[in-house]
Amino acid sequence: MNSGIVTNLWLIPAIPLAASLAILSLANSRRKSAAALAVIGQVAALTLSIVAFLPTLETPGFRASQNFTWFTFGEQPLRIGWVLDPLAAAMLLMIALVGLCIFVFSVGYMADDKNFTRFFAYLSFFSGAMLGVVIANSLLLLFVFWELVGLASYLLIGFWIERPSAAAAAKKAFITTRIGDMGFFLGILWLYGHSGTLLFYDHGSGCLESAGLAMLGTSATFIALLIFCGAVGKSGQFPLHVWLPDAMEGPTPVSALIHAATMVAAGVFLVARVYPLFSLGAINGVTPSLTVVVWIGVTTALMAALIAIAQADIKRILAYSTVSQLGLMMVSLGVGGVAAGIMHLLAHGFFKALLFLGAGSVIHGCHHEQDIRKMGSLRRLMPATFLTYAVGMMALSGVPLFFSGGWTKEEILHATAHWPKSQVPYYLILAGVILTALYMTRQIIYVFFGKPRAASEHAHESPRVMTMPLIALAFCAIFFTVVLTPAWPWLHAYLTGDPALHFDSGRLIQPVFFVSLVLVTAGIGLGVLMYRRAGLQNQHRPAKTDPLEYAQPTLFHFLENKMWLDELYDRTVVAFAVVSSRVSDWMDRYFWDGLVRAFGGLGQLLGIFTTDLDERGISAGVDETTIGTRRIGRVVSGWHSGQIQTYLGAVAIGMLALLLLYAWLA
Amino acid sequence: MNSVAFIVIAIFTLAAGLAAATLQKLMHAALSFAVTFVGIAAFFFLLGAEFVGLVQVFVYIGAVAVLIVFTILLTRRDVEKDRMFNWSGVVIAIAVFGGLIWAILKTQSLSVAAPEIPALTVKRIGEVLMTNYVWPLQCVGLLLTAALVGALILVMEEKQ
Amino acid sequence: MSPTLQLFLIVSAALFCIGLLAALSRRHAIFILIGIEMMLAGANLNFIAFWRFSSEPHQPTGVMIAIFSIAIAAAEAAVGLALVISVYRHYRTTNVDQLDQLKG
Amino acid sequence: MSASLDQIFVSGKQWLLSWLASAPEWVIQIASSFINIFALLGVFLTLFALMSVLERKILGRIQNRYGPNRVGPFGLFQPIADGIKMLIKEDIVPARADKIVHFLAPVLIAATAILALGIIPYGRDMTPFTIDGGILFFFAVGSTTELAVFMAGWGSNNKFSMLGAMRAIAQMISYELPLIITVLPVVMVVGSLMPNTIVAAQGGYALGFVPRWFVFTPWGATAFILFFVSGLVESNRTPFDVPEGESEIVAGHMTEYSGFKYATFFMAEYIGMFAITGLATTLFLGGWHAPIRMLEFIPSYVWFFAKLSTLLLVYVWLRGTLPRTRVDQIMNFAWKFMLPMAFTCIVAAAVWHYAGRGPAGWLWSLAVIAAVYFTLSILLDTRRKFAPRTYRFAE
Repeated sequence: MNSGIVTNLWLIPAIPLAASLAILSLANSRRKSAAALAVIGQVAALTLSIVAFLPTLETPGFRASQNFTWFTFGEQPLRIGWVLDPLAAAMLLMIALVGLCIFVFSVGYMADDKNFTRFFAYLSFFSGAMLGVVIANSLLLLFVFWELVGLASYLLIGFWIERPSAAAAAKKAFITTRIGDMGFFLGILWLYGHSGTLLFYDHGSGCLESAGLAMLGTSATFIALLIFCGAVGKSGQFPLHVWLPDAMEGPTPVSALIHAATMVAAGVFLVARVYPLFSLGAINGVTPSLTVVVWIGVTTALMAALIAIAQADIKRILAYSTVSQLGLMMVSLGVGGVAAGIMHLLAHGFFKALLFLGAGSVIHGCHHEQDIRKMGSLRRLMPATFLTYAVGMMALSGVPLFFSGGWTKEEILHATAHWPKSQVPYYLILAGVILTALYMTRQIIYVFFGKPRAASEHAHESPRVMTMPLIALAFCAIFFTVVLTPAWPWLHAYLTGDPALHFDSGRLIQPVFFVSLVLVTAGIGLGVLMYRRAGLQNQHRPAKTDPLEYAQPTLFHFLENKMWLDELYDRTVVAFAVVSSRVSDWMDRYFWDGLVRAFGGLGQLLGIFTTDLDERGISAGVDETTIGTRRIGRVVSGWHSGQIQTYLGAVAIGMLALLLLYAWLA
Repeated sequence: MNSVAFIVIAIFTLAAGLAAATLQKLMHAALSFAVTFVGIAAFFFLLGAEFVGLVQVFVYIGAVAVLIVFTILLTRRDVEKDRMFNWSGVVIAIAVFGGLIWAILKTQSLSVAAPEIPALTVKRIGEVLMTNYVWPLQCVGLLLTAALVGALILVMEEKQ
Repeated sequence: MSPTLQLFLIVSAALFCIGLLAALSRRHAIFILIGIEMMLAGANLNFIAFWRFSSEPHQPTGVMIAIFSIAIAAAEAAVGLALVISVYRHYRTTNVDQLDQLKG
Repeated sequence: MSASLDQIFVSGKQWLLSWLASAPEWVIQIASSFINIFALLGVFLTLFALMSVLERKILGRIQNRYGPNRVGPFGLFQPIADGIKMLIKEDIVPARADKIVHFLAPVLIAATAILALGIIPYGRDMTPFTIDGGILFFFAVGSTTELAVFMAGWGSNNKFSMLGAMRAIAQMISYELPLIITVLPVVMVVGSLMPNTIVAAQGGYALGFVPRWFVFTPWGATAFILFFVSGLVESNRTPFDVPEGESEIVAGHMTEYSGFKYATFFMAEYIGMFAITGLATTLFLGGWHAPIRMLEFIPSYVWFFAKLSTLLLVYVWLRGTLPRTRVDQIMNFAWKFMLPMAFTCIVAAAVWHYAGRGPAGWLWSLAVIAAVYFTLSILLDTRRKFAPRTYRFAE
């Protein structure tokens, strides 16, 4: 009894993908058609997403899937399908909406680029693939779209292919995530081996339903961890986070869409999607796999927040902030707050896209300067950008009450505080919250306050097509709050399928609210204290010394260089690869080559014998034949007059001769 | 079948054919060629293969004859009249004709009268063409496409 | 009295030989094409006549072959005439006697 | 009463044939054919005469002047006067002309034009010659016209004649493709090449009042318009009259003809026009079927000729309205627009058939046609082609 939208859910990813193909087939000069096609495709996807959202609103805990056989190998039918439940519907809506804002923004941001049409083709392609990830009801289908998303990310990071750094970043992103995907794929194989199905929900026999889970037993832990590898890679979790900051080489709308709002969220989404695997056999809500998730998340969150403090590139700060927030979401999932994690994911999608687009607007306004130390005083020159950016900053820092980020962060804190296994993550996350507020304050002060410096003297406000999406996203970031508060936890109820939902103002203020308030105030206050002078000094020149660098140069350099992790990987993983390839090279050159040479020598010896035989015995006979043939040829070539009618006559005579021969024989 | 019609058509066709083969002016020969094919189409009508007759007129008069006259027009600077005549060809042609006639007359089983047959409708031809002969049909389609492209490329002006 | 198969065959043999005559004895390339077309038409007449006089007239094999042969003849005429034109462009002649560069 | 009025011509012919009831079979057949031929010639030569004077009068009205109004009532006897003038003119044959070809061209062109009329059903049971492949016959005969035009051009041994003939043949060959291909959807849907069957298939009413004429389906309407335009080109009418544009090449392939031969060409052109509009009526406008059930008492042939006259009126109207197109525009239009659209009609008809021939099929085929139409209009981008004109002068 699937409703029409479930049967036709495939249209949502198919429309942007088709739009992408259509754009690719356009000529390079047809910019307007390309942009129009992409935006129309996205609007269509958004409309369908809203249509898909409606049935999940009506029935709490709605879940419907549509499965069919893709192909059969041997006797095993491989089935794929799509599923519609609150998780998918909410993600669809968020991705389509944020995507639309970013598409519109890109029309302005990329206006001068010569590969404008290609850009929109890639964007549409990405959007389609990401929507596909969300609706997939089969681990295999999810993996396919997952890889398509990876491909789109690769293409877009390396969009300015003529820059060597962009090409290198694209390669790095692709290879690093591939390491995680290897684990993911192994997990898929293992799961298939045990349960015989890759469908999530299949009327009771899917791998996430009780019957399928029962077949897994203890191996569920390992499968979950392998799948988590994929999530680690895609969501930039420690130790595979190194690609995400480098991915900022792509155009800023790409960073906003892929590396902040949607694609990196795919890892979190994946964990949430296969959560039953992680929580199988949980005692008091704790399983080994979930514990791993928590610790990885905590490490990532804290480490990235620390690094962000010492960065100077406006996009890199946001990139590390993204890594940190993703870590936070992982923690939330790990401690059992699935709904909280997803809520934070959705809220984060809006305000991080907002921040990135704001950064894009700043970069656009400052003539492609990305160093925050060269900016300043932009609040007067770019008021719309400043206001929306400030909203995004507040939401990210977790300022309570009016900003969506505050409430979701509170939920996560609440969930983490009640983790039975250890209290350490809770305190580490509290530190992370302070750090977040700190580095965001630092960034805002550098960019928007103080005196104008080198890059910001001739800054200008961005065109309407770029500010409108910013304003739209800012509204989302604020009004999203309405469905998040504990007083009326509509989104929480929606995600968990809890029908009992009523308004209770008494729940609005909880102990953790004050903790959060204190922490954020502390972070922002500390930031203002530390950096209030930074913005004022060195007019017309880049701010030279960071206050933290001044106070703790060693620590600052440690953080500025990303805790030397890239270098560590260079010395260990890359070095190992280089050494092993040298060894293989040596083997190839000397050992295998020697064998080949030995055989070759044998062949040469044989050749010497046969040559002798050939020259003496066979050649003489062949020579005679050749001479004879040449003589005959000379005679026959005389008949070959080149006159077509002679040939035709010969054919006719031949035909007559055949006729006579036949008559004579018959 | 009417023997009067047969005789009239045969004389008409063969006379036009001979004219096409022997007339001096190329254009006259080409037009006689068209007339010959009208005659052959008439034979097809007489034999009850109306569809083939119509196709014959359509293809030969409408397309091939026009092509030929166009070619004559385009190569006009050359000889408009072709006086040279190769008598050895005549001898060979007559010899082949003699051989064929001898073979036809010698075969006794050929002097049969036509049986009564049901009319061959276009529908029937269409059915057969789309079932038993569908692959030859596709091949002919491919061949015609190839010929079209090939002819175009051959005649295209080479760019300086 | 109605004509027998033999008469049709004689007519088609005559057509064939007239075509052969045109193809063999005329010097202009277009005559060769005309001759070939006539030979093909003679063969077609044969096919149709054999179908008409066969004992299984519900199988229109002869008609089918005639239709295909008309299609092929059309293709041949198109390519042949294109060749004549391009030869004329290169050598300024359509006299086949002068086109003998492929002699042995 | 109305039934007997409907069949009045059929019964008249049978009455005539009953005089020969005792004659052998073949005599009756030949007599029947002759009656058909004379009836056809009588009707269409009268129509030609009427048409020629009416065209001049309508054109006159369009150009705000009186047409011919001196000979007979309202100038209706003008064609007789014209005929007499043509007949007594001197018949000039150029000295260097190819005399045989020059003579045969008008004969051939008139013969083929009249032959094509033979297969059209003019009313219920009123098809002069019922041939299994009637539509194919029409086109086979029609394609012979090109040869006749060429003969006229070549035989005159005149540059204007030859150029005119080349132009005529080029555009006729180009538009013959869309002309034939637009007929294919009708043939596909009906499943027959016989005009009678095609007309019969268009009888009856959908929803009780819309006649089942093919012009009322999306593919039929598109095919009809394409067919009509191709028909305009095939009969060398404005706006596609470059082969005989007076201001450019005198009278095209007819330049060297005078007197009765010229009249023959003129007549052949009009008869060709009648044939092509008659076929359009048969294929798309329901032939002799009445448009409304209530009007079915009016005899079928009246309906046929009413539709024919309407189409002819449109021909005249177009001639009075549109300017002449350039040769390259005509060719581009044929190959880049008409041909793809014609193929689309086939697809649309197939879609219509497989979607059940109902409203759903109607909408689907409309969607197919609209999609191709808009794609073509984007791809062709005519605005760019109509950039300010540049002139090149002889160097």
